[in-house]
Amino acid sequence: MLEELGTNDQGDMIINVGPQHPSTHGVLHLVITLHGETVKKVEPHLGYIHRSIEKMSESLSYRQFSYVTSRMDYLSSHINNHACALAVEKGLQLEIPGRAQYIRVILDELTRIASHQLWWGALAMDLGAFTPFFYSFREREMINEVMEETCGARLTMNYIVPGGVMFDLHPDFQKKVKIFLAEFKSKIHEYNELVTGNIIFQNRTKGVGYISKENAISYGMTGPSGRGSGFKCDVRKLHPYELYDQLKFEEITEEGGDAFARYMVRIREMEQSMNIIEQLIDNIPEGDFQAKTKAVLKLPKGDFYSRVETARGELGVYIVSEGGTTPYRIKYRSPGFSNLSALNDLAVGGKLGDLMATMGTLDLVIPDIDR
Amino acid sequence: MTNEELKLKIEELLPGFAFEEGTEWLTLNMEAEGFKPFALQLRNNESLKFDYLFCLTAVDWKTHFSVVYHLTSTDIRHTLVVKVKLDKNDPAVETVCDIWRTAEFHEREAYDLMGISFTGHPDLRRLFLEDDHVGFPLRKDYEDPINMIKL
Amino acid sequence: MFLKEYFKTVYQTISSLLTGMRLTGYYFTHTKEIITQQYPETKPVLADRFRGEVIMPHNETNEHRCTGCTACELACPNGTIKIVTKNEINAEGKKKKAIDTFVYRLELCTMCNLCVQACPSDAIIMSNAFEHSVYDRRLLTKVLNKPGSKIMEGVE
Amino acid sequence: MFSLEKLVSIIQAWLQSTLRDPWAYVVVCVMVGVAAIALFAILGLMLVYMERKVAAHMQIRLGPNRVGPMGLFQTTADTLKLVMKEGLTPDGADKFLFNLAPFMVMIAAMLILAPIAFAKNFQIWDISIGVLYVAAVSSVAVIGILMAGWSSNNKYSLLGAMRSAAQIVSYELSAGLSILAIVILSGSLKISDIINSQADGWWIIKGHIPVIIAFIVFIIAVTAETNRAPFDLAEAESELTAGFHTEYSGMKFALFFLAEYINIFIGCAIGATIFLGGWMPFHIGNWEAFNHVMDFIPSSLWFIGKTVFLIFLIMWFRWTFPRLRVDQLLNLEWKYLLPISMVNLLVVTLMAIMGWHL
Repeated sequence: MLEELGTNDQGDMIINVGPQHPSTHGVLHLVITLHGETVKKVEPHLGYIHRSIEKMSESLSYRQFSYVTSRMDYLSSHINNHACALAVEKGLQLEIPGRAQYIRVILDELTRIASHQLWWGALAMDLGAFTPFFYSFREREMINEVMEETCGARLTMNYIVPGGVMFDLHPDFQKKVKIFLAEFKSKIHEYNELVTGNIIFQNRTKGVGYISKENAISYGMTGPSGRGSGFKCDVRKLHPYELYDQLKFEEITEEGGDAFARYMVRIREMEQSMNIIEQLIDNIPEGDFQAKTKAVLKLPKGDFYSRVETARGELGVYIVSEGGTTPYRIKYRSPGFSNLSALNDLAVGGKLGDLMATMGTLDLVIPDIDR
Repeated sequence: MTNEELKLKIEELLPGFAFEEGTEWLTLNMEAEGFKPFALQLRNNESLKFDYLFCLTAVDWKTHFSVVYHLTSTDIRHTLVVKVKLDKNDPAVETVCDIWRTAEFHEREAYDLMGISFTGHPDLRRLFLEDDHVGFPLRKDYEDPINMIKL
Repeated sequence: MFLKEYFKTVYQTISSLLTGMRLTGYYFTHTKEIITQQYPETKPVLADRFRGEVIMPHNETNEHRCTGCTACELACPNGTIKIVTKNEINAEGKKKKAIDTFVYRLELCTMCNLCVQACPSDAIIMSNAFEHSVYDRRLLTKVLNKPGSKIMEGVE
Repeated sequence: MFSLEKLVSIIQAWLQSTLRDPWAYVVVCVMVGVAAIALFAILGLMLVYMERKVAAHMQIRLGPNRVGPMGLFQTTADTLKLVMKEGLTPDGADKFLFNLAPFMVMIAAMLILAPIAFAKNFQIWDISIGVLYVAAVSSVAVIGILMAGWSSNNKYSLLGAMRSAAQIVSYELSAGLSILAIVILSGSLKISDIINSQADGWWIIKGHIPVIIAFIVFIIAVTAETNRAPFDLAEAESELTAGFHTEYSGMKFALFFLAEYINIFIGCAIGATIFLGGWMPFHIGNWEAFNHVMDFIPSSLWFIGKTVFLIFLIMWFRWTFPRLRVDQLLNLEWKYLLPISMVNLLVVTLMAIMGWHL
């Protein structure tokens, strides 16, 4: 009876947030127990956008399966494709040309910036400020145009293929990226003026959604969310792939462990990504953009695991191969899934408004969680 | 720590495991029995300290199931892959979600899609599918005539 | 001491709020910064590589380059392409395989470009068209080879 | 020169000459009622249009520009759409209260219209306790919001309504206290007296720093009382989807929407009247020539101009700031605004006693 009324025996309200809710950014369904305005329990219900990508991939060839991953974390679709390509290349023991490596890394970092820009706007919207969303989209549009010109799509690229990249760079690529860098550098102060420095924003995020380093590791929180708690988990530093071991960049960590720390990690990470692109953009070597591969790829028997750092954290692609043309089993270790599992710990004890700030700074992308 | 050193270390501490050859990370195979104490050792031993479970995968091998744990230590920076072999008819293994809390969701996912029951899990329900769903979609013998996945 | 802190907080609050208002005020008064595109009137200029849909180019004499080898059909992850072949007798009296219909189902296509990459004779390309909305989903199933079209001379 | 005052007196003279006394009053009442409702409709449409344009330009967009010249008829088209929509009543709702609530909010908003002076001698009812009346009636709106939230049988609505009640009751205090500062200075509760006391300069200018502080507190309180961002916790679309009006649709929703804008207009009109001199032109001490030029601008334009300026200010807040959390909202009131306005009131009283304000 009490369940029917949406309350429990302690007089708490049980509320369904989602699957259609403005701040769940998709079809996440949270059942939250509220005591007044205070959150007592958060229970995620998943599966509203589960497409069974892992099962589908079992019937797709090694060239085909990576395009589906663009639809996982659609904001860093490039990096997802990259992870798949890396896993396949690991299996084939393929050396990819230097030019392709440069292109991949530059595009990865552009994707990371674009993703963080969107996150910034969406977070501000979660907290009730609409205007930042439009400012962030203005700059993101420039990245999208670069992507469109070189990769042929704006969101779901499928540009990185096993062995290299699909096409060569567009002739205007370097020029456009430099214009973007200059433009974004002159605009990033607006981000700080409008949101970072704003006293209301700081009050809304400081001390909210706290998680300690030990818990962050235990929950497997990676990416900016984990680094906000001081967990050094940047795959680019720990297990460098492609060119990352030759690049000079800083692994951003903050000790705060709260929503504001996670926010600052992302803001500072955008600057580091720009720094990486600047190191590479003038030095792209000439040469092939794709290694010679057979028309039909066959991976040897065994299992292959590749890890990359997406905009949300560590993405793992685990391929179990039986030696055929299709994977026997594929597992995607998606960053959002592990980050979400910590949500209950982060949100309990806070107010309802804090839950939105917490979810916003975890940067959840629901198709990434559901896969 | 390199794979060789890690292998020696584990053999010294917890002897009697079968290691796989030629893998990127040190991989060991074991049966479901005695997995929990072994996992506890991995987590708590001062010289191993595997505190970060970054992937948990269930694989259907038709003859048996296996659960693959990818573990790493954020302190010592070594990685270990543990493959636990499970029975075909009654795939069950003890939960590790009290050791690594991230396993809570990953185990629910494995239960939901592969039908592996993790004994001792506090909240082992379906995660993605409805509670009354029949069958485990990621199993190789699963067929759903309505929602065809194969082309 | 307490009062000093109190007033400091008040001052910081007000100044941080005014900074934000200055920025939005700037954009309010500078209408040249507006980035709105009036869509149906001004069409966006898309990049050459933009993938909108698969098309099969035909030349002036209604000839295409498709040999009907079904490489694209095999490469497609979604079953978007279906090729129906027929046997044609060419000028020398030999039997030759040729396409009858090249069925392309736009509603299944994810624009992944794998079919174009797989094509050995460059018969299909991606076009820039992006305005695909129709009132009847049957219109999304297209036949790419034009009626009465032939394979180009010299394409094997 | 055109002025609303002349128009009123012409109509009145004509009515009194053609009709007998009680009938003349009846006709006047009907005319005033029709005018008030028409004003509401027009104000609502114009303010929604203004908000959308202001928001758009701050967000580097164009805003409505398709329906009519510069999109002027966009809001009319929206209203038409809302009128044609089905008015749903959720299952399990308290039907009577559910349907009554939007009208309560609307009526509360309408009542405050009475003592507002739109121009010189153009006022529906110059009640002797004008300011007190405004303060009293403006808190009635919260009953409508509570009704809406409770009767919807929806937890989001209920939460929104509870938040709104806590918020309006709290901010009523500092709004009242800051108005009281001017009442002390002008020595009257009557709106026309307050305006006339500003003939030689608006209170915000001749009242020195205390009145400026009172003005800032008042603007913040008005923003909070009208449930506008950054204090829009009652609606808080990212937390409560739409707060107290989640379940409303069609014309009933439109009434809530309209009432929000009317409340902004009224809040800003009161602010303009009390702090910025209402319809009183901008006068500086004894600069006769300058004051004469200022007098040439119709008094209604002065009033509208000041009010629109304040409305723009409130819109500017909305499109710049993130939302506060519910406990921070109450902290702001009880820890900052209330102590400040109380101390401020003391200073103002001292000022009034010593006669420093002239």
